[in-house]
Formats: sequence, structure tokens, C-alpha cells
Amino acid sequence: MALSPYLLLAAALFSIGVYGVLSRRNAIGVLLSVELMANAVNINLVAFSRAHGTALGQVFALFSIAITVAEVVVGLALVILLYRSRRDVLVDAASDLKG
Amino acid sequence: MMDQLAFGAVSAGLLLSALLVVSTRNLVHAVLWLAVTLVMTAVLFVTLSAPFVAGIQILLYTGGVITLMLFGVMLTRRQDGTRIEAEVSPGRRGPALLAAAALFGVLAGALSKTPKLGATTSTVTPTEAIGHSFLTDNVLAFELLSVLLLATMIGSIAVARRHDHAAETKPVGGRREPG
Amino acid sequence: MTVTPLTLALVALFTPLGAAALIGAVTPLRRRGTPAAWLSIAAVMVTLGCAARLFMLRLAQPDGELLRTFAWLPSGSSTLAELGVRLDGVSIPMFLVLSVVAACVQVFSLGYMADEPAPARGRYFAYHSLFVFSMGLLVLAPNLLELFIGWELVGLTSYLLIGFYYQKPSAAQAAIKAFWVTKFADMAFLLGLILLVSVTGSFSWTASPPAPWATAITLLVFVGVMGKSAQFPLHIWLPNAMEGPTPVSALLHAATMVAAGVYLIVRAHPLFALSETTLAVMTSIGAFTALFAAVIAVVQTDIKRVLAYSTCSQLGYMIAALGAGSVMGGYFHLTTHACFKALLFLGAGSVIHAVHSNELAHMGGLFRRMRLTGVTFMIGALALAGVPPFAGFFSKDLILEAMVHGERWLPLAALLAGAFLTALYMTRVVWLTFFGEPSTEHAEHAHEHGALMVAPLVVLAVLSAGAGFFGKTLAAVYGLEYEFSLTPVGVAGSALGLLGILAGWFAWGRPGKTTRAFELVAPLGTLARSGAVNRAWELGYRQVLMVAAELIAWFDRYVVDGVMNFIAWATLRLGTRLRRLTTGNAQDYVYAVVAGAVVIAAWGIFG
Amino acid sequence: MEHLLAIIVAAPFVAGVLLLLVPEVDRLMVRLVALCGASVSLAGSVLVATHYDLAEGGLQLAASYPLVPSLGIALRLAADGWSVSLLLLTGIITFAGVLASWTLRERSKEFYVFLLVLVAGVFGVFVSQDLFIFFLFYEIAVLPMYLLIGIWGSSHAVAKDGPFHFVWKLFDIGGREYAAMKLTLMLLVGSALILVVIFAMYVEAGQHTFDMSVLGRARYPRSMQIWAFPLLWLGFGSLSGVFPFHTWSPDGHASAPTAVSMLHAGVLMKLGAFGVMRVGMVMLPEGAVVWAPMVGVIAVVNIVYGALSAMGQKDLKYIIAYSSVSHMGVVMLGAATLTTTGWNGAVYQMFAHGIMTGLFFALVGLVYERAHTRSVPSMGGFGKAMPAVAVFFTLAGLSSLGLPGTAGFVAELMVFIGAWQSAHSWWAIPGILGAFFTAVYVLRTVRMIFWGPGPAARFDELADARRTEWGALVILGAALIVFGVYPALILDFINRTTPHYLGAVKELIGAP
Amino acid sequence: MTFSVADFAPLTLDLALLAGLVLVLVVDLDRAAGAGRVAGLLSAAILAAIFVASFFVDTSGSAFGGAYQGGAWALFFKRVFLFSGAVAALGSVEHVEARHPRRQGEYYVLLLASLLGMTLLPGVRDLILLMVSFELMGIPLFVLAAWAKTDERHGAARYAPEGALKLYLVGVVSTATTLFGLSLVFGLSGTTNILRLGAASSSPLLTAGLLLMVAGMGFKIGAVPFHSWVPDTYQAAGTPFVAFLSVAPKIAGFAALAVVLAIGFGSEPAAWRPTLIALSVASMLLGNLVALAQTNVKRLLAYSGIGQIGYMLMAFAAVGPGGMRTLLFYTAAYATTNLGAFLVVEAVSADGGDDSIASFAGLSRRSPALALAMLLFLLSLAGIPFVVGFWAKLYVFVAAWEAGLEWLVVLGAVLAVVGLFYYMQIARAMYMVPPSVPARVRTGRALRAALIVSIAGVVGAGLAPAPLFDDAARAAESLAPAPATETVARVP
Repeated sequence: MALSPYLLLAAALFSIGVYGVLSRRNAIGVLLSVELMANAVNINLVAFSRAHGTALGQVFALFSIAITVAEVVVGLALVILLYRSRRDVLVDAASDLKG
Repeated sequence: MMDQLAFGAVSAGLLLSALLVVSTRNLVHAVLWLAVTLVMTAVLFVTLSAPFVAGIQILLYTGGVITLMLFGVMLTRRQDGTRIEAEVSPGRRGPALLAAAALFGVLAGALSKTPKLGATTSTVTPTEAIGHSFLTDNVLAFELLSVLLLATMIGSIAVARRHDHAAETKPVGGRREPG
Repeated sequence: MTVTPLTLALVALFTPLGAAALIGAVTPLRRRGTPAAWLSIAAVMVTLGCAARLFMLRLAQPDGELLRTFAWLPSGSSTLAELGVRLDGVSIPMFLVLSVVAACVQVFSLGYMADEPAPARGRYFAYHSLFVFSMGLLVLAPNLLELFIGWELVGLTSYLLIGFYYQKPSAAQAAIKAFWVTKFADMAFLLGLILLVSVTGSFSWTASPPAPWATAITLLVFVGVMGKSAQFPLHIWLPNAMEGPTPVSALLHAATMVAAGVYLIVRAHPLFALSETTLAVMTSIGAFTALFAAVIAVVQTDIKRVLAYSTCSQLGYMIAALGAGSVMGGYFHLTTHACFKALLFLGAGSVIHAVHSNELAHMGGLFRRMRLTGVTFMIGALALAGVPPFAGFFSKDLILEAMVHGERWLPLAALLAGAFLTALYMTRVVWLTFFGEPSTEHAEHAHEHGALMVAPLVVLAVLSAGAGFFGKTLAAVYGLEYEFSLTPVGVAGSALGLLGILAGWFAWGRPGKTTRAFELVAPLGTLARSGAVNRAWELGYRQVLMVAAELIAWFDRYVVDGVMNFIAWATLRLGTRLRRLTTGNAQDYVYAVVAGAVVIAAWGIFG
Repeated sequence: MEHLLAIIVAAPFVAGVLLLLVPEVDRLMVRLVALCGASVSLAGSVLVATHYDLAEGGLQLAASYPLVPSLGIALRLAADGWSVSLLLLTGIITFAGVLASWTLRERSKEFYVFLLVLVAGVFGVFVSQDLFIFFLFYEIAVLPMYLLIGIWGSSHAVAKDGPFHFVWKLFDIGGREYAAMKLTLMLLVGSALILVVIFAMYVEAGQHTFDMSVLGRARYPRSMQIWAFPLLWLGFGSLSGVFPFHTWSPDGHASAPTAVSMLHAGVLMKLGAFGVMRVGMVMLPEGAVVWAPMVGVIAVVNIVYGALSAMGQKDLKYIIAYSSVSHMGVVMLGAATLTTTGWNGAVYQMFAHGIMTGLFFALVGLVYERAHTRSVPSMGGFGKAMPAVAVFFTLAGLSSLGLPGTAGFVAELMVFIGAWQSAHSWWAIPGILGAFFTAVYVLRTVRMIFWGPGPAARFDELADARRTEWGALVILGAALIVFGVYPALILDFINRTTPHYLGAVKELIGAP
Repeated sequence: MTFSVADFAPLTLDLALLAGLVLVLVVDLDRAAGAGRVAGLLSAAILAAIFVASFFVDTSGSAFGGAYQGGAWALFFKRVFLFSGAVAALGSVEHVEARHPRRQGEYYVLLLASLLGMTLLPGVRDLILLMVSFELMGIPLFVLAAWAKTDERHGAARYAPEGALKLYLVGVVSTATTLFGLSLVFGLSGTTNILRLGAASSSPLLTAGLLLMVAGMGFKIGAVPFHSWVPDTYQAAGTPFVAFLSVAPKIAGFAALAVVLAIGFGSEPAAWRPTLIALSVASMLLGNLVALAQTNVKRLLAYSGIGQIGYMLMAFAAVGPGGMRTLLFYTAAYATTNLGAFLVVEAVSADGGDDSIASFAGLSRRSPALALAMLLFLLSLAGIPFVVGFWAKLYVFVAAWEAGLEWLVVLGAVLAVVGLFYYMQIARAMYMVPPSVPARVRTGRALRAALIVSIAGVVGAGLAPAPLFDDAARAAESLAPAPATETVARVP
């Protein structure tokens, strides 16, 4: 099967993630969307791995997954911190710093 | 042919669930839709002969991330607690759509302008190869990853832990009483 | 020990400069006043001695010249300008005249300025010494550049001396007015010099630039002359210059400095002779000024102003003569005029010193009280009026002859009319000053002021009376031809002079007729008092120059600088505006990242 | 002798460093150290003049100290005839400037430190034979100005008016900090342009050195010279007050303390003109020939416009500042003539104007210090209370209006002759007109301040020059006369160098 | 493929750093042994020791099958990072001790972890390793940015989560973008070996991948339009950390960019050069202009830093060894200068200031040395002679000019003057405005030491830039053969 549909799929998923990041107000919603973007990366990697016929892409994807998880953990910690300090997690509400 | 059909079905589910992740009003639903997306991705990986990655995907993402996210939702629910909403700011939808569409357009355009990318092969990579790769070529990255995870752990705890709040309001000079 | 002429000249030139420097730099000397005065007089006496010796030498050997120069400004491998000394038949007599008059005036000043505070006197004599040096530099200049240097320096001393009473606003005004007007004219002079050096490669008056350039150069230089020698319409500063102490008026603004323009033309006559146009212009302007200034002199009520306009008028004669080609006429009249006009001014000074006023109306009946002054003043007046055998008669005669010779009929008519008017206004002055009844307390108690003030009068009176007979000697020294001969026009000139005296006596000489006489000249008075020329210049200064200056000052501050400020302002505003891009909303930040990525990628792929 | 130039440049700097060790309270010591630094440089400058072999000409007393070999940068110092004259100028002005600011009270130690650093930069520029070092010194000379004006300057109100009145909301126009900032920014924009051209020359010459003699020998393409020259002209010109980039000058000079005004108008503005000539015209002759008409026209505008602006001012410092703008126009006019006489005149005018304006600002400082006002119309009759100040002010004024016997005359005469001999003879006419306008405003100013009845009772602190101030006045005044009477003292140096530098230009325009 | 002990030789310094990290962690865990400032001083000492060791240890050679390449290039960056880390750690001691007494050890552990990621980056020749070290550098920074969560001074506690979250959100999106680009580049070239990336046949998709990577890394260096987090995060986070954040990760970002672009795709600069130029222009313009309108010193320095990044991008865009050595020199100059500037801000705000320009009023009279130090840093940032920043700008301009970017040089030069305006606002406050509080600024000893080191760097390299420049030149040359300048397409 051709590689292009996979890449297209990943691109679409990535774009949906971007849409989510840009439109969600809730920080956790944004994090979810970031997950979509990261997931798109993994699809790319695994698809390429298949195309190359080597394990390299998969290894890459595993690293990517691990890193994403680490990011999410930190992100959630920050969100909780934000919640503690502001009693909400609305991204656009946290805009005391500007200019 | 079966490949295409399977791919079509999986990708349709994938995209649909992803769209729901970003559009559903209920945040808990969004988390669950993300779980669906991640599982569908794992399925896709299986069709791409990457069962190990699929397994990790399920384990780490669906098992770990989704749980974390749910915790996060619970912890940060509004104090009135009536609705758990993933508010979408109405003014942002249009521009966000525009940006996402433009991004997709650029990527799709690049894809379409790129001549024959070749097909996927049917070679199935054995899991051992992956493990081998971890411990040889990428051992350094692997080791580093552990440091990364350690740092993440320390950092997350330091950020999220509550108990040092009260203590730190009055500086203690960082020195404990001897003995 | 034989003293070379060069040494004499240098000693003559630099002794006064040394005196000036000494008085200027040594504060106690200046503060004391009297020692400074004597130092200055000693210096001018040295100059006089040297000048006299030079004159003698010249008489003995009237040929040749002494020229000593050194390179002053180099330009590349050549020399742009030289300075030095030139001793010849033109410079030596003038130098003598200068030193004689200067000596007389300084001695006179000793008495005249006696009432001034000591430091002011020190300053006064320092200026005088500086003037002698500057004028000497002008006279002995070997080229037009050095002449110009001296020219400007005498302008400076003129400025300083007119403004001697600097705390008096009118004096202050008069001083800068004199400087501005002459400086304005000197711009043309300088431009002429620049043309000269550019065309001929030197500042020498013997260079002969091609015809059109010659006209341009001489015309430009002549504008400078008009300024310095107070020719219409640049004469306006001279009457105001009478704000200075009267001896200053005698020396600078009658005898020597104002005559520098005439001297310049005499000096540079080879150059001026190259252009018929310039000569014609000179005659016209000279003759017009001679008449115009004489007319105004008739109605002045200030004794010094009468003499000032008279000076304008007489300088007009000289310039007209030079324009008509009579170098001798111009130079001769310059010499005689220096004597009698200095005499007249010093006489006036003596009178003013006595009555404490310049106004003719405050005088009267002084002849009985100041007999010597009266006699000498009248000698001067007669010389000025051109009554034979006084000096003015001979020189004026020569000028009128030159007009006939050059067939300048219109100027001749003007000069003849001027001769009549000259006699008229001098008679008026003499009468109103010395005869009739004293009109003020001061005039009642007027008296002579001792030998120091009288002696110079006598010396000058002798010269005024007798100088005319030495025309031939002078001519020999000049190296020019001169033979006195009585011509119809000369007779007419003296006749008109006598007529003028008569008319004057009729008008002012008979008690009680004065009022009617004024009615007679009323139209002239209107003309004079309106000061149309002066007003035009004032208008140019106030309404054009000052307004332009204020406009430009405003423009620079608020438009040119405004634009600079605006650029800074706009940059800062832009910064403030761009600041709003950082909205504080993290999603906007992410949006920027995505948009940036899309644009970059799109540009890379499709661009 | 080999290190003489280095010593001249270093002396003020070393004195500045030494000053840091002197306690602030020891005011006399602070001043003496500063004066020592200035004296060493002045003495060194005189030594340079005496040791410069006129017969040999060219660059002498050369010394080179490697600095950044990888870029071909070295501290190359050498003096030509122009340098000699401008070194003397800087030495004299600095010395007089230290004397004139003797009575400064507030934070005087820091003041002298910055002042001396600035002076070191000025000396450096005049003897640099490495384009990069030239620029470096140029910057050192310009930058301390910000603090010198910003801290020790004075403020005044400027009425809000004109089409750009809204900028008053944002800027404190007339304030010393505003003036300091404006000056610094405008000059640094200029520096940026200079830097650009310096790189262009460096790259274009391709010799990997900033040695000016090497860069000077390089043949730059015509197209490059044509774009590079105006940038240099603008860059350096902004410092020499070229219209319309002169507007920092009135505000800057008006706000600056006495010694700073003296140095700035007296020496710093010359750096700009020197740069235009030494770097722009000598090293980019084709550009110079192409752009000379514009340079000349703008110079003429400077002369007349500056003089008229000065005439329209009421603030004493503004009058003198605008007169500097006008007189620097004379320098630029001389440069634009591209003739030997004109160039001699331009460099001589740098010298003459430096001394003259130094004297002016010293006097303005004295008057301001005693009268506490700079508004000329409010003054009057000061001559009675401060005769020496009046005399020297008049002397400076006479030099500025080009009276023979003062240095100003010599310079203007040569420039105007050069202008007439150039391809654009008419330049001489507005030039001369400017001299006349100068006579108008200078004498008017003298009359308004020193002449007339007075002084009014409120000017009870008026006093004549005192001790060290006398020193400053006498030195500068004497220089004006000495160099006006016997210009050969430095003109010989200038004239020894000019034909050499003008060679390339003359070749291009086919002049003999 | 196997590896041997020899493989670790090029990584000696990094391993030492890792060991140091563990040491600090252990010391911190054993609180009774005396936590306090020990962790900070220990970290600083470790970093300083490794920095010194870097001059004696041979770290050249390649390791792990070419995944890592030691040598002058990597070493240069390592030193910059170690220097920045040491100064920042030293500068943090009093700050952390006073404000986060319960979280001192973690602070330094995270700092060291981030540093470990950085020191590896320039030597990385493998995409996976690149990704991991990039993240190792980044994730601790997210956390450290929120460190002020309990600091009640001037509302820091309220701002900290916001600033950190902004950094985080922009960061993760950028990371995702980078990774997406990385996945495309990897996929299309079929290798994770960076040295072989250039061999892939160029295609629009590859270009897209490459540029997405550049965009993602643009976040790290804070180039416009990926810069928006910079001022907010700087304002919110603890100043000594900001000092570190403002230099080390940015330089590391450049290292990563250089690894990918100059090493991976050095053969076809046309693909990425225009992008860098565009980013450079945007950064210089926006950074310098917006800085004009700032009243908070940290925000001002943030925007000024954005402008500085523009100059570094200009150097990068000059391509070739000329550009690269210039970039290296600039990074070093920028590191020491900006660190110093922020540490002065810390010194002032630690003693009652509030980061506003106004709080610098009269500093020259309160603490002349501190004011002079700040002045020197500001002059260096502005690019004024005799401090290192001048040479940095100079080299950039020369390199850019030689690369045919004359117009960019003109723009940069003019904007440098704009920059001077806002730097002078601080200088003005220090020297011309009378102080509101006359008291001397009390500065901790460690902070003072850190400042002295920075000053030494700024002035030392300002007076004698040659050694540093030669070092940078050697490092640039040791990089994989870069394209000759002639082949660089001139940008219209």
C-alpha cells in the first residue's frame, strides 16, 4: 500500500490537533489536542518504518511516545498549579502578563 | 485491497474521534474520545506491522496518559462543580480553523507535489530488532531518556506538591536545627 | 647710521601696533589712562617722524618703488597670497597725511577726552593706535589683499570707536550699523578679490584680467568703496557714526578711513582703468552723492552731521574725479580734504566740548569766546567751499576740469551745484556757531581749552590754507603731471562757492532771517528728514532679514527638528503598537507559532 | 618619538583612569590630574608639530600595535599634515576646556573622567591610520557625550508649537536628557552608516586589513563609490552638523556644560568633517567627484541657513550653536570644492572654528554662570561688569565673521577662493553672504549682551573672568590672533598634505 | 553493533556532568547533611570544574556509531553552556535560598539536567538523540519557570504558573511541530544519521519537514514569530533562572539548528537560508521596536534578547565558516552579557526593587560598581566598542556583508541604534535620576562572584577578542565541510 495516505492522515490529525490547541479554552483540552499532534508524529514514524523496512522508525516512535508522556506529566502538573493559583484552568484567562 | 479498506476504516475512525476530541463540549468526553483515537492509532500500528509500538501505545497512552488526564480533569473542575466543560471560545473557532486548514493545505500540497514516495513494504520488524536498537545504536538516547524521566518526575512533584507552600512563606534559611 | 626706507616703514607701522598691544594687555597702563595716552601719542609721533622722513626721501628721489613681500598663504606648490610693504609715490604721501592727521587728532584728544574716566581713555588711545596701524597697513599694502586686510581692520577700529560710549544705546546702534553697512559692501569687495585672484592668479592691481572680468572685478571692488567711502546708497552709516567722540569723526570719518575708498581706487587705478563701465558708474555715483549729500547737509541741525554729509559729498567729488580719469584730482582732493575736514571736525569738537552739545541751535556767538577755534574753523570752511587760495580751491578745480576734460556734463552740473551748496551749508554752520547770540548757558561760558587742543587746529589750519600750493610737489611725488591753470570751469566753481557764501549770509547771516531761510529749504528738509534711503535699509533689515531669520529659526525648530522628533516619536509609537501583539493569551502565542510555521513552510514549498 | 602619538592618545585616558583613584573630595587634585592629562597631550601635539618633517611630508611618526590580526586590525598611528594641525587644535581646546570647567561643582571627578575619555577618542581619530580604529575612536569620542550632557547639562523649556506639536507629549523637548539622547541617537545612526561603508571598503578591497593606506590604494568600483560616498557623508556629516541632520547640535550645545560644548563644537564636529574628507573624499574619490555638487549645495545651505537660524535665536547658546552649524558649512564647502585652496581652507577652518567656537562656549559658560540666564534680550550692559569677557567675546565674534587678522578670515578666504575655482563658482556668493549674516548676528549679540546701559540690578553676580578662566580665554584668544596673522604656522602642515590627498580626485576631474 | 568504553571518551564532560547531577541529588536527599545553599554552591563548583576540565580533556572523536561527534565544535558550545550554567547557579544561590528554601536541591538538579541536554546537543549526529537531548533540555525548563510559585514578592507567585504555562504550551506545540518535521525528514531520508540527511533527494515534503523543524526550534531560540512566551515567562520566573533561560537554551537552540541545517542540510542552504533571513529581520525589527515601549527591565531585556537573536540569525544566514564562527562568537558574547545583565536585575530586585526601570533610579549613587557593571552589560548588548558585544555585532556585520546581505547589515546597524535608545533608558535611570532609596544595594556574595565573572567575560573578551574569536573559528572549521560562499544563492 502507498505511503502517502498515511502521511496525509498524519497531517490531518496534526491539523486537527492544532485546531484543538487554538480553540480550546480549557488547558486540559489543549493538552488533549497536543496529544493528537504527537500522535500524528507517531503515525508518520511508524508508516515510514514500514516503508523503510527497518525498525528505526519504530524505535523513533517509542522515544517519541516516551517524551510525549513526560511532557504531559509536566503539563498536568503545571495545569494543577495554575488551578491552585487561579481556581480555573482557562488558558485565555491567564493573561496577566502581556505587552 | 483489504489493506486499503482497513486503512480507510481505521483512519475514518481516527479522524472522527480526533474531531470529537477537539469539538465535544464535555471535557471528560473529550478525554474518552482521545482514548478512542489512541486506540485506533494502535490499531493502525498493528496494520503497519508494528505490534510492539501498538502495545506501548496502549500501555503508555491509554493506560497512563488518559488516566492522568482524567485525574487532571477531576482535580481542576470548577468549584461550583456543576459542569465539566471543555469550553471552546467562540471567537477562536474561525481563526483556529483557518490556521489548521492552512497547515493541512500546506502539508497536503507538499505531499502532492512530492513525486512517488514508494510503497510500504511488507517486512515485519521483529521486536528483538527494536530492543537491539535500543541497546546499541541508541543506547545513549535511551540512557538520556531515563535522565529525562527522572527530571520529569522530580520536576512534576516539585511543581505539583502542595506541602511546601506554608513552610516557604517564612524563610527558614534552609538550615535545619542540628541533631 | 643710515636707516633704510623699509626699516622706516616697518617702524612706522608697528610702533602704534605695539602701543595698542601694550595698552591692551597691560591692565594698569590702560586703567591709568594718561600714560596710555602719552604712549599712544609717542607712537604716532614716531610714525609721523618716519612718514616725514620717507616723504623727504621720496621728494629727493621721486622714482622707483620699494616692494618687499613674503608668502602668506601657500596653496599647493604656489603661493596664494603675499603680504608686505610697498613704498611708492602713492603710498608715501597718504601715509604722511595719515600720520599728520592722526598725530593732530591724538594730541587734540588728549584735551578733548580729559573728562573721560581714566580706563575709558586708555581704551580710547589703544583703539587709536590700532587704527594708525590698520590704516598704515592699508596704505602701504603691496596688493589688494593686504589692502583689504587693512580695510577691514580700520572698519573694526571704526566700529570700536563709534561704539566708544558703548553704554549709550544710540552709539551702540551706530557702531554696528557702520560695521554692517561697510561689511555688506565688503562682501562685494571680497568677491571681487576672489574673482581677481581666480582670474589672474594674484591679488595685484597691476594684473590685467580680460575685459568682462575686469568690469566685474572693479565693479565689485567699487561696491566696497561705496560702503567705506559712504557713497549713495551706502552712505547711511556715516551720519550715525557721529555718535563717536568728535576727534574720531575727524580722523576716521572725515580725513582718513572714509577716504580709504578713494585711496583704493587711486592705488588700483591700473585695474579700474581697464573698465570704462566702472569708471562711468563711479562718476555718476560720485557726482550724485556729491550733490545729494550736500543738499541734506544744508538742513542738518547737528554740527557733526552737517560735516558728515559734507564728507559724503566731498568723497563723491573725489570718486567722480577718479571716474573721470583724473587720478591727480581725486588724490589731491583727498589730501586737501583730509586736512580741512579734520580741521573742521576738530574745530567742531572744540566747540562741542565747550557747549556740551552737537546742536547748532545750542551754539551761537562763540567767535568772541573762542577766537582761535573760530578762525581756524573758518579757514577750514573756506577751504571746503573752494574759495581761492585755500587748499580746497585747487583740488576742486582740478576735479571740475577733469569733468570737462572727460566730457561728463551731467556730473559736472551736479558738482557745480554741489559747490554752491557746500559754500551755503558751511556758511550756515559758521554763522550759527560763531555769530549771533549764544543760545545756551554753556555757549555763554564757552572758552578755549588750552594748547593741546588748539595746536592741532593751528597745524591743520596752516595745512588747509597752504596745501593747495604744493600741488606740484605732491604731483611730483605721486609721479603724476600737474600744472595749475585757471580755467573757466575753475572760475565758475569758485564763483559758485562765493555765491553760496553770499546766499548763506543772506539766509542766516542777518539776524531774524533764519526762520525764513528755513522755509526756503523746507522741501529739502522734508527730503532729508524722511531719510528714505535709511528707511529702505531699515526695512530690508527688519522686515526682510529679521523676519526671514525668525521664520527660518521657527522652521528649523519646529519643522526640521520636528521631523526628527517625529521619526523618534513614530518609532516609539510603533513599538507601543507592536507591543499589543503580545496579548497575554497563550493561545495567541501558539497561533503565532502555527501561523509562522505555515508561512515558512508554504514559502519554502511554493515560494 | 616612536610612541609619541600613542602617548598623546593614551595620556587623557590614563589620566582618566588615574582620576578614578583620586578621592572625589580632593577637588584640586582631581583638576590637576585632568590638567596633567591635557597638558601631556598638548605638549605631545606641539612636539609632533616640531618633529614633523615638512620637507619629507606624508605620514610620519608611524607606530603600529597589532590588535585583531584575524581581521587585519591594528592600532596604526601616524600623523600627516592634517593630523598635526588638528592635534594642536584638540590639545589647545582640551587644555582650555579643563581650565574653563575648573569651577564645576557637581560630581566633578566623573565629569573629568568622561571628558578625558572623550578627548582620548578625538586624538585617536586624528592619528588613526587604521580605518577600524578610526571608527572605534570616533565612537569613543561620541559616546561619553551622552552622560556628559545628560548628567551635567542644563535644561530649558521649548515652547510647544509647529506641525509636530504632539511629540511634546512623549519627549521633554529642551530637557538635557532629551538633548543628550537626541545627540547620541542621531550621531549613532550616522555611525551605523559609516560602519556599513567601512565594511564595504574592507570587503571590496579584499586585502583583509583595515590599514587605511592599503584601503586607500584599492580601486573601488565606481558603482560602489557612488552609493558608499553619500552614506559616509551622511554618517560623518551628522556629526559635523550637515543640514538637515544638524538639529542635535543646537539642543546638544545648549544643554551641554561649558567644557563639553567647547570640546563638542570645537573638536568633535571637526571629526565629522575630517571623516568626510579623510575617508570619504580621499579614499572614495569617484564618489566624491560625483557627489561634490550635492555636498557643496548642502554646505551652502548650511552656511546661510545656519546663519539665519542663529539670527533668529534669543538663547545665547543657541546662537553660538547655530553659528557652528553655519561655520561647519564653510568647512564642508571647502571640502566640496575639490581644490587645493578649498581643502586647505576647509582644514584651516576646522582649526580656526575650533578655537573660535571653543572660546565662544567658554565665554557663554562664564556669562551663563554669572547671569543665570541665557536669554540675550534680557541682558545688557554686561561689558561694564565683565570687560574681559566682552573683549574676548568680541574677538571670537570677529573671527567668526571672518575679520582679517583672525584665523577665521584666513580659512574663509581660502574656502571662498577654492569655491570660486571649483566647478561651481556660485557657491562662493552664498558663502560670503553667510559671512555677512554672521556679522549681523554676532555684533547684534555683542551689543545686546555687553553694550548699552546696565547691567540691571538683578545681575548682581556678574564678575569678570577669574584665575583659570583667564587661562582658557587668553590661550584661545591668542591662538585666534596668532593663527590669523601668521597662518603658515599650521597652514604649511596642511598644505603639505592636501595636494597628496587631492591627487586622486584631481586625476578624475582632470584638473592640473 | 556494539560499543566500548572508548565510546565514552568524547562524552567525558557530559558524563561528569551526569555524575555531578547525581551528586547534587544525593546531597540534597540527605538534607541533614546540610542542604541550604550547599546544593547551589556545589552545582556551581561542579560546573566550573567541568568548565576548567574542558581545557584539559580531549573530547574529540566520534562515539556510538557516529551518533555523537566530539571536537572543537561541540567543545565550544559545551564551554558556553558550562559557563552559563556555572554563573547562573552561582547567581541563584542567594535567590533560591531566600525564596525557595524547601526546593533548593531540585532546582539545581533540574538545572543540571537541562544543561546535560544542552551539552550533548551540539555533538549529536543522530536524530533520535537530538530529539531526546532537546527534550531533556526543555522539560526541566518548563518546571523551573514555575519555580517562583510560592514567591510572594511583587506577585511572583501569581505570575509564575501563568508564565510557565505559556512557556509550556508554546513549547509543546513547537516540540510537536519539530517532531512532525523531524518525522518527515527522517522518513524521506531513511536515516537518523544527520550526516547523511543531505543525501536525500530534495522534495517539497522534505522541505516542509525541514522548515517545520526550523519553526519548532525557532521557539527555543525565541525568534519572531515564535517568541511571544519570552517576555511573559521572563517576567514571571525567578530572575537568576531567567538569566539562564535567556542564554543557554537559546544558544542550545542554535546548536540544534546548526546541527540540522549546517551539518544535515549544509549542502543546500537555499532551502533554509531565506527562512533564517526572514526570521532574522522579523526578530530584529520586533524585538528592538517593542523593547522601546517597555518599562519592566526583564521584559525589556526579553525583547532586546529577541532582537539579539535576530543578529545571531543574521550570522547564521551568512552561511559558511565565516557566518558560523561569527555565530559562535556572538553566542558566547551574548551569554556572558545577558547573564550579567539579568544578574544585576536580580541584585537590584533582591534588595527591594521590582524589576521596573524606575527601581534602577540612582543606582550609580547607591552602588556605583553595580551601576557600572550594568552599564557595561548594556553597552555590550548595544554593541558599543571595548565590550564584547561590539565585536560580536561587528563580526556579524562583516560576515553578513561578505555573504551578500548588505541590506540586512544596514537594517541591523540602524536597529542597533534603536536598541541603544532603550538600553540607555536604564543607563539614564541609573546615572541621571536621583535614587528613591538612598541605601546601598546589598548583594549576596555568590551573586557578586557571578557578576564579577560575567564582567570579566564582557570586558576581557571586549579588550582582547582574539582568543575567543580564534576558538570560535576553530570550532566552526571543525564542523562538517560547509558550502563555500560562492555556492550560496544570493537572496534578492
